[in-house]
This record gives sequence, C-alpha cells and structure tokens, in this order.
Amino acid sequence: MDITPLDRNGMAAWCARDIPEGWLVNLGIGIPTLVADFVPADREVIFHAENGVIGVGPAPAPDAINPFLINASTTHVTLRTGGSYVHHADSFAIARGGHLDLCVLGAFEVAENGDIANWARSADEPVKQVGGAMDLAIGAQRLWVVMEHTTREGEPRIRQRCTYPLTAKGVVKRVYTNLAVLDLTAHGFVVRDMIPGMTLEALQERTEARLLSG
Amino acid sequence: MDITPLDRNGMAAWCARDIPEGWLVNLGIGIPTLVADFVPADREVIFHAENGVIGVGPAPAPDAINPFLINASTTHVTLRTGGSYVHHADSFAIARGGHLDLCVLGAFEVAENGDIANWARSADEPVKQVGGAMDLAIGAQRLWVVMEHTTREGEPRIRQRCTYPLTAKGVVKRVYTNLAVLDLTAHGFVVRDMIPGMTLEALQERTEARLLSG
Amino acid sequence: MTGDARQFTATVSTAADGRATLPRMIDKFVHSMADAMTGIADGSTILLGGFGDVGTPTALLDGLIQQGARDLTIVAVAGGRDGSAIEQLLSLGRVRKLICSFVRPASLSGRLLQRGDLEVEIIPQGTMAERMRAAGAGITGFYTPTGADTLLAEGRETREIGGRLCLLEYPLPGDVALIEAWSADRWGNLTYRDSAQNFNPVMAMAAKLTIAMTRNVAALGELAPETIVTPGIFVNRVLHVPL
Amino acid sequence: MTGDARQFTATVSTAADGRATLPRMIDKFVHSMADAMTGIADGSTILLGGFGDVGTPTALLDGLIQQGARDLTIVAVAGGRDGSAIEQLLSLGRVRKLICSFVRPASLSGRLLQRGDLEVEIIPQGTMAERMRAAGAGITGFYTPTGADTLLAEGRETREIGGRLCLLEYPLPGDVALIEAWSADRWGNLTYRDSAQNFNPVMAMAAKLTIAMTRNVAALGELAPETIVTPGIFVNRVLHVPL
Repeated sequence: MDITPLDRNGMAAWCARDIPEGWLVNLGIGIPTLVADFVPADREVIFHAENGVIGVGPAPAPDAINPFLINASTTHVTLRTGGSYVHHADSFAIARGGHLDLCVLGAFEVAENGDIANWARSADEPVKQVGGAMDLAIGAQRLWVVMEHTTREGEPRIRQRCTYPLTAKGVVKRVYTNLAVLDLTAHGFVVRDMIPGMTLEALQERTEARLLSG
Repeated sequence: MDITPLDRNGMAAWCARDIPEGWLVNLGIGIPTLVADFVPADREVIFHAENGVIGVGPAPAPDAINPFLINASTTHVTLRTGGSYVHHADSFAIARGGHLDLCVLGAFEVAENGDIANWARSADEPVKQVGGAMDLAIGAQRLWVVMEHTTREGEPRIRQRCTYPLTAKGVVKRVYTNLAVLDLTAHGFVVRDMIPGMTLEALQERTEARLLSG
Repeated sequence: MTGDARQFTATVSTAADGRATLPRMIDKFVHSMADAMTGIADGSTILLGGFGDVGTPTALLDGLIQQGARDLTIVAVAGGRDGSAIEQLLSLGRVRKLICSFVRPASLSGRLLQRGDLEVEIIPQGTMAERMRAAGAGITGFYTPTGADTLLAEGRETREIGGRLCLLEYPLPGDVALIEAWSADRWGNLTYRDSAQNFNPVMAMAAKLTIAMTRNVAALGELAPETIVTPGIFVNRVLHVPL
Repeated sequence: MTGDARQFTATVSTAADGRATLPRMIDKFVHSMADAMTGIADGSTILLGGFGDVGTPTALLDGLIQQGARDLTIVAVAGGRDGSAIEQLLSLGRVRKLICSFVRPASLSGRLLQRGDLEVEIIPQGTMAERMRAAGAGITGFYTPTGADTLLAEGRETREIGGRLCLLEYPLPGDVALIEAWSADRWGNLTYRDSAQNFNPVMAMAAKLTIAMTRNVAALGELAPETIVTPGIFVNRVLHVPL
C-alpha cells in the first residue's frame, strides 16, 4: 500500500481535532497557524496571539479587513465574540504564567527528553529568529509540535537529543508530523496514530528516537 | 510676640501652596490627605491614590456619593475630569517606577540623612502599619513630610538619626511642620520658612538636627 | 490526492488530560453559592480582593464561612475592621495565617496579633500586589528597593542593583481568589466599576481557582472588548449576586 | 485663632525644581513634528512601538529621521522589513545597536548582521516586554525560566527557583518612546484601537520621554475613564497625525 504523507493542512487538521472546547490555545507561526482553520467555528476554543489578542477569529472577508487587527504572524484576523485585547507584557504574562492550556509550535527538532529546537540551525547562525517561542514553550500547560517527520534530505527530526540550539528543555508533550502522532511519556515517544499504510517499523526507520507502540 | 503653631489644616495649606500645576502627587493618610483641599480647583494637580485612582477629585456632595469611588484612606471622593483607573499592581508601578512627581507622607520622625520613620514606634511593636508607605517613599521623585514639629511630650521629631524603625533611607526632601518649613540639602536641614514670631534659635531648641538658615 | 487528516476515523483522545472531549460551550456561571465554593480545601491560600468596602466580595466570604474550609491563609490588603467578613473568619478560628499590608490595633486581627494568637505576615502594599502579579505572570522572583532598608528585610536576601539596595521577593500565588466584578459574561470576562478594580484583576491572575461574584450579567459580546479588564481566561467561576 | 498658612505672604518657591511656578493648564499636545522631536540626543535609546504595521508610529520615525539624532539604540519587536522606517534608519547609518526579538535574514538588518556590520541583541519577546515593564514599574531585576536553558543564557546569571532554572533579567528603560495611539486628550490619556496596543502601553511607562502620535483628538473627559489604557501621566508629548 502506498503511503501519502500529510500536507500542511492535513497536519493542521490532525492537530485541530484534538483541541477540546474551552481551551486557551496559542498557535505559533507556520503550520500551527493553520490549525485554527480546522477547528469548527461552533467549538469554543479561545486562540491567543502574542500581540495581545484573546479570542482570535477567522480571517475576515477581503472587503471587511480591519487594518488594526492582526495575529502574531501579522495576518489580518477577526475578533471572536467575547474576545478582548491586552498589551504585550500582559499577553506574555498569560503565556509565561501558565494560563495557556496549549501552545502549538513548529520545530526543527524535538527529542525524547522533551527538548525542542526551533529558532536556529547552529549556534553560530548570525540571524536569530527567537521571537516569542521561548516564552511560550516554557509557559504553556502543554506544548504540542507540528512539523514534517524528517528534513527534506530525509534526516530525522525526532531525536534522541536535539542537535540544534534549544528553545526550551523538557517541555514537548505531543508531536504531529506528516506521518504520525507521537505522545511524549516518561518512557519516551509513544505512537498514538499513523497515516494509513504506515507501520511502526517504517516509522521507526524515519525516526532517531526509539518509538513505543501506543 | 506669641507664636501660634499651625493646626492640621494650616500645615496642609502651607504644603499645598508649593505644589505646582501639572504634578502627579500621592498624599498619604492623615494630614497629607488634607493637602488636596488647599490646592485651588483650577490648578491642575493630578492626585494619585494607591487603590488605583489617577485624578482624585474633591469630596462629593453628601447626596452624590459614588459608593465605588474611594481614595486610599477609604474616604469617598470624586474623579477629576481626565482621571482614570488602574489596578493595584499598576498603581504601585506608578509609585515604584518613579512616576510620582511628589509624595507627601506623615511621619513619626525624619532625620538629617533623609531617613523617614512612619510605621512603628518600636521594632517589637506587634501591630505593624506598613501599608503602601515603603513603596511610595522609595519610588517618588520627591518625598515631602508633613508632621508636628515635636511629639506631644515635646520630644523632637526632626532628628540627627531616626530612633524608630525606618520606612526608607535617604529619601526625605522637605518637611512641613506646625512651626516651619525645612528643606533637606546635602548640608542638612535648611530653614525655608517659619510661622510668624518664630526665631531660628527657638526652632533649634525644638529640633535635634542642626538647622541652617535659608 | 493530498493527505487530509479529516479522512481518518481515529481521533487522539484527550481524555487523559481529564478534560471532557465532548464539545461544550464555555459557561463559567454557577447558579448557587454552594457550587461557587465547591472544592475549596482546608489549608488553602485565599486571595481576597477589595480595598475598604469597594470591590470586596463580601457575599463570597459569607459563602466561604458557610462552606467550612479551615486552616486558611488569607491574603488581603488589611487585617479587616471589626464587623468585616475577615473578622468573622478570624473569630470562627478558621484562619491560620494572615498576609496583609497592615493590621489595625483596634481590630480583632490586631488584638489576636498582640496576644500572639495569630500568625501575620506584613508585606508592603505595592510588593504584595507585585508578588501576586508575578505569580500570575510566571515571574519566579523579583528585586525591589521597597523595604530593603527596613526591619522587613532582616535575615532576607538583598542585592545592590544600580547603587540601590534591593530585596528579593518571590511570587505570592493563591489556591483560590475571591473577587468582585461589576459585570461578567459567560466566558468570565469582567469589568469593574470605578475604583473597584484594586486587587481584583491581579488576584484573578494569581490563583489556581478564581471565583468572581458579579453585580451584573452581560451577554457574550455585550461587554465592549476595550472595557474588559479581566479576560475570562483568568476566571473559573462566576456567581451573579445582584447589588 | 487657629493657625492658617493662607495668612502668610511668604511662599516656598519651587523654582529650584526647574518647574514653572505659575499655574498652567496641562496640555501635552505639540503642534509640529519639530516640537515633537525636540531634544532627542545622539546616543539615545529609542523604544519603538508597534507590531507589524499595527500601532507603529511611522510618522514619528520619519520625524526622527528628519530630526537627525544618530548613534541610536533601537528597541523594537523585530529588525524591520525592507521598506520599513527601521530599514531607513539603518540605511542612513543612524543605528548603533538593535535590540529585538528576531531579525529576518531577508532584510537590511539581517544582511548587516550577517556581515557583522550591526550590533544586535536578541531577547525573547516576552522577556523584552517584561524588561520594559520592569523599567516602568521600578522592578530592578527579575527571574524567568524563559531562555534559561538556551544559548541566550550563556555566561549569564541563573538561579534555580522551585526546581526550575531561571535567568536573571534587568530592566530595559528607554530615553525616548515613540508610540501610536488611536485617541488622546490634552492630559495625554491614550486609547488604542483593537490589537494596536501591543508594545505601546509598556513602552510609554518605560521611557523618560514618551512621544505619542494620535489618530484622533478628544476633549478632556471625552474618553471614558474605563477605556483609557495609558494614563496621561506616562506621556510627555502628543502629536495629532490624522489617519
């Protein structure tokens, strides 16, 4: 059986299904931002954006753009009924203070000790893209990562230990890739779901960390 | 010539005259609170109260009391046009962050090194009345004190060194008493003003710290 | 064909988190005082909003007295005047420790303190507010000049920063915050009236379980976003107690 | 007779404070860009509000370019896209140092950084906001777990608090803050529109000289107290720049 890895929307949708009503959720830039598109509008999930929006709603109609309302990716959004605004220090108080039920970030690598690396490919890289990821990663109640299972060159991104500079230590709880969903437990990565046709053996071949069956 | 020491209102009025338009001012409980009554209503001085009121206005008419609007002495007040509200952490950010042009406090003692003691008469006193005085004393651009020149027993309160537990060190800039106005300079207390009939010698007799003529 | 997770029937359950997986509208209103007070354990630290009589959740304090939790640590601006709900808690022997910025000698807390019958921790008022903000904001410690040159610093860690002696202060989190709002909607968004904010928004951030009483109920969306002071994400339960 | 200070003719002068002693209504509006920019010195640290294009005081940045101050330290969320006012400041060689949370490789700041032609300090975005709040709030230092386990902590002071490694962070004050508001009155009270608060209220607190451009002018009292986000006490100058 052929396997068809998920595309970006597929990964986002996979993640979206697992976000229960009532959670406060921050979505990082990139694929995580797409997650909101796959949460049904009638499911009350409150999305937080670092720039001080609590209750980010879907994109506006092209003729109804509010130029003063963007998300952390600087994309025009709407405010959900019940939403409100805070300034940047209070917005990160929400993140750092443990008020986010969930943060979903992209990453270069995650490791079986829960480490995440998502801001630089080497310690010497001059142009650093830290943004708010470190604050979000240490502060959220749960950190989920959405990323391709391997690099374009086929190198594993699910590692025993991260090889790139860390964003935070020991914080990752779950990973959605284009091939599988992995939970991080005290024993290491446990496979919770795989795309049709994928086997544990084939998945392990694409993974540096040891995988346990769920 | 007889001397007539000022009463509480007299001390408050003496202090009030020296507060220029445009200052942000916190008035401590007791005599300092009276200072506001002697600032003409058309002089735009912005009074700050620790409970988050910026722009405290005069007392309301008895039939126009707003039960949700009090000052730090828990007295009903009004909000001046242009006034606003903040929560307690932001209110003390104003105090501690150096945004008050002036704080006026009562005291038990002040000393020629700028120390102030206003919350306990001994280290062993079980019931401690700290309140917000320590935050205000360290944070304001200027700390002025309004208090009786001596205790009821005639003991000096203008000291070489405070004998009571300190509120803050080296912060007092000016003292208004019922007898005189003293500025605290690098050389010590300088007499800026005295009530009619008072002489420097008579004032010195009632003062432990050395007084310089202004 | 592009992969699309919506085609899969298997769903990763989140029941392990102890959260309901069935969709359920957010509604933080509780409809009885008993429901509002459910689960407050003996030994809890209770953050108690208000300043004077303004913004003080008196009805919730009465509810706490009814509820029966004991051995409490109460965090409030002051030790309470005689006749206050704090005095009632104290007189019922339900308070193990009081954390506040001052105690009036002429009050039950003052008299208990003078007799050595009550543990009291006195904190400068601004430091108290900031310690609760730190708890809510994930700040694990901070330095302030407030109190550094005083008796309150005795035996504690200080540090000179920028030529100024500063005290190291730690967060002051609560198990429960009891606060009063002016208006609330079902998300728990709160507004306050005039000077009734005081400690309430800070305490809402700092407690694991924030219980608000509100004088008015608003439909979701009725409170203008720019007037919401406490976003509902900081609030767990709301009880309507009309004025 | 009770003593009454009003009977005395002698007044203690406050001229020593360098403040006018004549009554003068508070009016923070300035009426030209030149007046808005008066006194910004070479070597200043400039806090620059905004996030993306929202709440960014572009007109004031243009004014700063006209004004001519050099050797500046710019504090902003990011290093600026090509075509932004930050890029223009950089291309004119007016920036000595950039303090921000990220730099895009495909931008002038990214290219200067790669060539080693620009000093850049990268700070996690939340820490950056909190350091400015600390500056405004008189907090002389704080601990946070953010970044403590990363390269950004190298050579810096850490401390374990509650079993968690934390970094010691210091305040980040500005000489000048340039911010954008939606509406302002003569006291300098400010409101913001929708997500245009972002860094602006925090920077207003953190600078010695806060200069706001406002899209709208309100009479004093016209802004409802509960909608004022930045009290005028944090604002020194306001320039009306209609949308």
